[in-house]
Amino acid sequence: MTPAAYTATEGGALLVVAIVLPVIGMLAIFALGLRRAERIAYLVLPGGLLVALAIAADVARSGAAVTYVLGGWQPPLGIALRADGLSVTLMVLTAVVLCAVGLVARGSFSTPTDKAEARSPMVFWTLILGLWCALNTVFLGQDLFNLFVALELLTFSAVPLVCLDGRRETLQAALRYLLFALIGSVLYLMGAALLYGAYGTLDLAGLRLLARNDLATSVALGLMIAGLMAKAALFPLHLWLPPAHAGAPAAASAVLSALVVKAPFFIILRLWFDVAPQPANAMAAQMLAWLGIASILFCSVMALRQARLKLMIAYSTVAQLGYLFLMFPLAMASDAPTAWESVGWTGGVLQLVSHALAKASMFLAAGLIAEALGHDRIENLDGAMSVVPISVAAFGLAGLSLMGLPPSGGFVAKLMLLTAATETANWWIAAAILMGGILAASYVFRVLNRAMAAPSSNFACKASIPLYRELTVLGLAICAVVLGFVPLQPFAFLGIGRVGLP
Amino acid sequence: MNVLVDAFTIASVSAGMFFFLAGTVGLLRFPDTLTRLHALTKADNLGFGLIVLGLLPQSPDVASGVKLVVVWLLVQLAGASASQLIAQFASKGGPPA
Amino acid sequence: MISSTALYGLCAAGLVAIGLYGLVLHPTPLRKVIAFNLLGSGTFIFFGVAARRGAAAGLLADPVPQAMVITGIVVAFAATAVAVALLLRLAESGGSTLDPGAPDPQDDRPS
Amino acid sequence: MSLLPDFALVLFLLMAAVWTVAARDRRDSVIGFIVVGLLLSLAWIRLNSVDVALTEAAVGGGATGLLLLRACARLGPIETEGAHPQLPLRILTGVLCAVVAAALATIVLFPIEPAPTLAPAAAAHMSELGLGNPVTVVLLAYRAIDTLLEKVVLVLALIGVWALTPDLLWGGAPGSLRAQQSSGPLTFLAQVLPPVGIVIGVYLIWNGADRPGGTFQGGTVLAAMWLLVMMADLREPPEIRLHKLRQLVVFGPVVFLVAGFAGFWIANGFLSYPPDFAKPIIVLVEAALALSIAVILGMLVAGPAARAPR
Repeated sequence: MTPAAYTATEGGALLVVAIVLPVIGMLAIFALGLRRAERIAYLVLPGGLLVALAIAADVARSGAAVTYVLGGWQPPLGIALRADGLSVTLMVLTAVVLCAVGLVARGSFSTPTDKAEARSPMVFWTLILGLWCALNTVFLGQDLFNLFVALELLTFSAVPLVCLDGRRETLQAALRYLLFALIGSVLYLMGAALLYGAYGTLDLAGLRLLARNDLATSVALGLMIAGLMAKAALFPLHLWLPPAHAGAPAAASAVLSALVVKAPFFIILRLWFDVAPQPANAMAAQMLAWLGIASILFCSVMALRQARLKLMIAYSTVAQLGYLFLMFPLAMASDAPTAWESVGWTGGVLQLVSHALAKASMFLAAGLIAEALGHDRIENLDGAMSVVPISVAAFGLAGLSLMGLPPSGGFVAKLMLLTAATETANWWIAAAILMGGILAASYVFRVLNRAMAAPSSNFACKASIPLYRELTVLGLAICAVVLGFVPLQPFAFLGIGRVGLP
Repeated sequence: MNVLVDAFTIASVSAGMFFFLAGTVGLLRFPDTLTRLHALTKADNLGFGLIVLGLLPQSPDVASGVKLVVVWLLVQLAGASASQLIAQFASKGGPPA
Repeated sequence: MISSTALYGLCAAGLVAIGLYGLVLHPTPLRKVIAFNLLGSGTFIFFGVAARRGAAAGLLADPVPQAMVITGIVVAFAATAVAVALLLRLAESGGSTLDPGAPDPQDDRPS
Repeated sequence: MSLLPDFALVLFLLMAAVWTVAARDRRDSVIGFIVVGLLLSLAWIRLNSVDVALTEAAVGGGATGLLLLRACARLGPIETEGAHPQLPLRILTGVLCAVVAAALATIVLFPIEPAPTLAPAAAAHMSELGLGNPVTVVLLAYRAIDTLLEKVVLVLALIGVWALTPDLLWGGAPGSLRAQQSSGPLTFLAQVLPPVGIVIGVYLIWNGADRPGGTFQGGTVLAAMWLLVMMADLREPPEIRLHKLRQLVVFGPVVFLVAGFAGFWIANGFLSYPPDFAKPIIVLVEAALALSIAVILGMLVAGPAARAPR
């Protein structure tokens, strides 16, 4: 009945810092009302990055998960935090993306010098920090109710970012996003209630030992995964995403598309590989993959048909999220002894990371292009190359990752998924991956074609963009490309903390 | 002694229940807002008062008895204010649309 | 004979069905928010059922799910507050349903 | 026989819920929801969860009901009913909901025997901390991180509501909560009730360490008193730029964080309490949290700023 106790490891207190540091920053901005909200954020952002890197170094050095037991109360009564290879990968990713977004957002969300406090900077910086706390809690939490609270933190930080400019369409998008997110949360919570009723614990390690293959467990996991699918915008529950991600200011869109939708997917991974009794239902895995395929094909076509750059990128997000759901049947059907030693698993995680970097870069580039041109209609992008050449280049490099062309992280990720699909004879999945690549190429090149065209006679530049902002965006895109030089095999790092689990 | 106390409680609470019943019938049957309100508040005040009165001898210590009385007072205050407010709206031509 | 705890479990199932129906089908956001609260209440009662079934060690009900419900109720209130503020602001700006209005093709601002 | 009250309660609850969803008028629907809230708190008492019953009555029915009623009044006639969904969609949704309910009902009717529980584990360590209310112990000791993060959720919700302020009005005060016409009885109530209400709120917070009650319940009562005073127009809602207001909002979370970090030095780590001082620390944290909750709840109901700062 009692699962193996968690033993707190040496650097465990850092996990607490990773969660609490953004909270302290957020409360400080809110309460102190200093002349400039962003100054506190610029203290917290690099600090958080250092903490994430320190935890990653710790995990890499010891080759084992870092654990902390809060208040010394052992689960299932208390709550434990645990950073395994996958968690720290995502924590470092989050910190890198947020720091880059913070740099680029300086242009749009600085407090005016004549005011003590302005609405949008104060709201933007507090919510970004709230979001960071939520994401770190999602990655570290080992208790399903703790993860529920983290999901709610995520919702409450993400929704107001969508309607930061207060226009009617964005208010609508935010309300719709909120309702979808709430349905998702309540379904998740219902599943948690059923699991508690069946096992008397919500601790992941405990559930892994206890899980039976019965009605209550299946219904609970079904409800939870359905709720998380709504939050992760899997087809056909994706309707809220494009208007919300397109309506938010570019800096916020970058965070929403790159990171926020990944958190519910991460919890699905936890539920699927940690809680679901093995062998997990093969039919459910196939169904998730089919929905993923539908996402890829349908939303890529939708992206191709958009007139606005940001809406196009938002539809592309739904399509790229579809690839993540392909990994369930691939990881299960592989010959590898455990799921996380399979090519499909590594390909899926790599897709998650490279998409986050590429999409953040793409949204930020789109924001800079729109700032410089004063609009973001794809038809009238001509001249962008002459005004913001670095941003257009970043857009193109990030596009490589979405298309799955070398050299890019997306190329390796999609190749690994493709390899896994052919090895396990999932021909439909292989076909969808190839088709998705072609569609992505069409929508990316459509934009690049217009942007590289010579400017028309009445072309006017609306604003000049400081070089550091453009270089930051390019940096993110280069990160996505560099991922393309990793070897084509499962990474042991992603399996740290999983090998040896019962 | 105990029997007497219990009998008092039963009688008092039953009487209170009767007033509640009468008040509810009035609420459902009377024609307009003011008369309905009249039926409701009169019956509730008395009915609730009787129930608290009946429960007083059953309370284990003085503190819980005091709590019962405080509950009764608060309900009186809230009920009286609420019915005044409703009556005000009603006399000014029905609830705001 | 059915136990009273199971009876409340059935009640929770009923509340979930009613709330879910209203949440999916009501066209106006305020009614959706109300239905969400019903759905949430039903969910909380499942925790309550688990709590009462888990009565042990001199406690009338397992305190852990009770604490979770208290947290859940407060979070649901916060969600309602944000949703209400959003829909009031939306109503002030002239729209009230969730159907996105036809985007204005002349709108030059980046969306 | 003994099941009769439960049957009646469940029946009324479901009827009120159906009414809430089916009512044509949105005001009827809100009133139905408040009735559901009241019945739910009775149901929680029948489930032996008095702490939850108090929270449900205060937050679930009370504060949420007030919020929704105000929304009804503010929406006025602007909100037009959208197109009603087609019959096939209604049938499909109905079937889906029925399937979910049937699955849930089946699970509830065939529970695991003996029921798994953490009650013995929770009870085992209560004497170490010197507290008598197990729910408070779970909220502030065993699972304190959830409670801490949930306070952050409340602060974020407040920021989210304030974010809807038009730029020109940023820093100003929310609109007046006054009803259409000022009225004698409301003013009277707002003068008489708050002293009593504050005593009850403090009592609930203090009591929460050992008996049912606690931060949320007490904090909500305090918030209700403040809202009553604002609704009777005896006090205006404060401007959202005020430092004092902001500091009150973060006071509870900050005290909680400080207590949490103090655990590194005086006990076994974050959010752990030394056995001898556990109770005073927890009561202190609860009091600070209740104050912040009262302010946050009041400001959440008041809504975004509607007047320019003076």
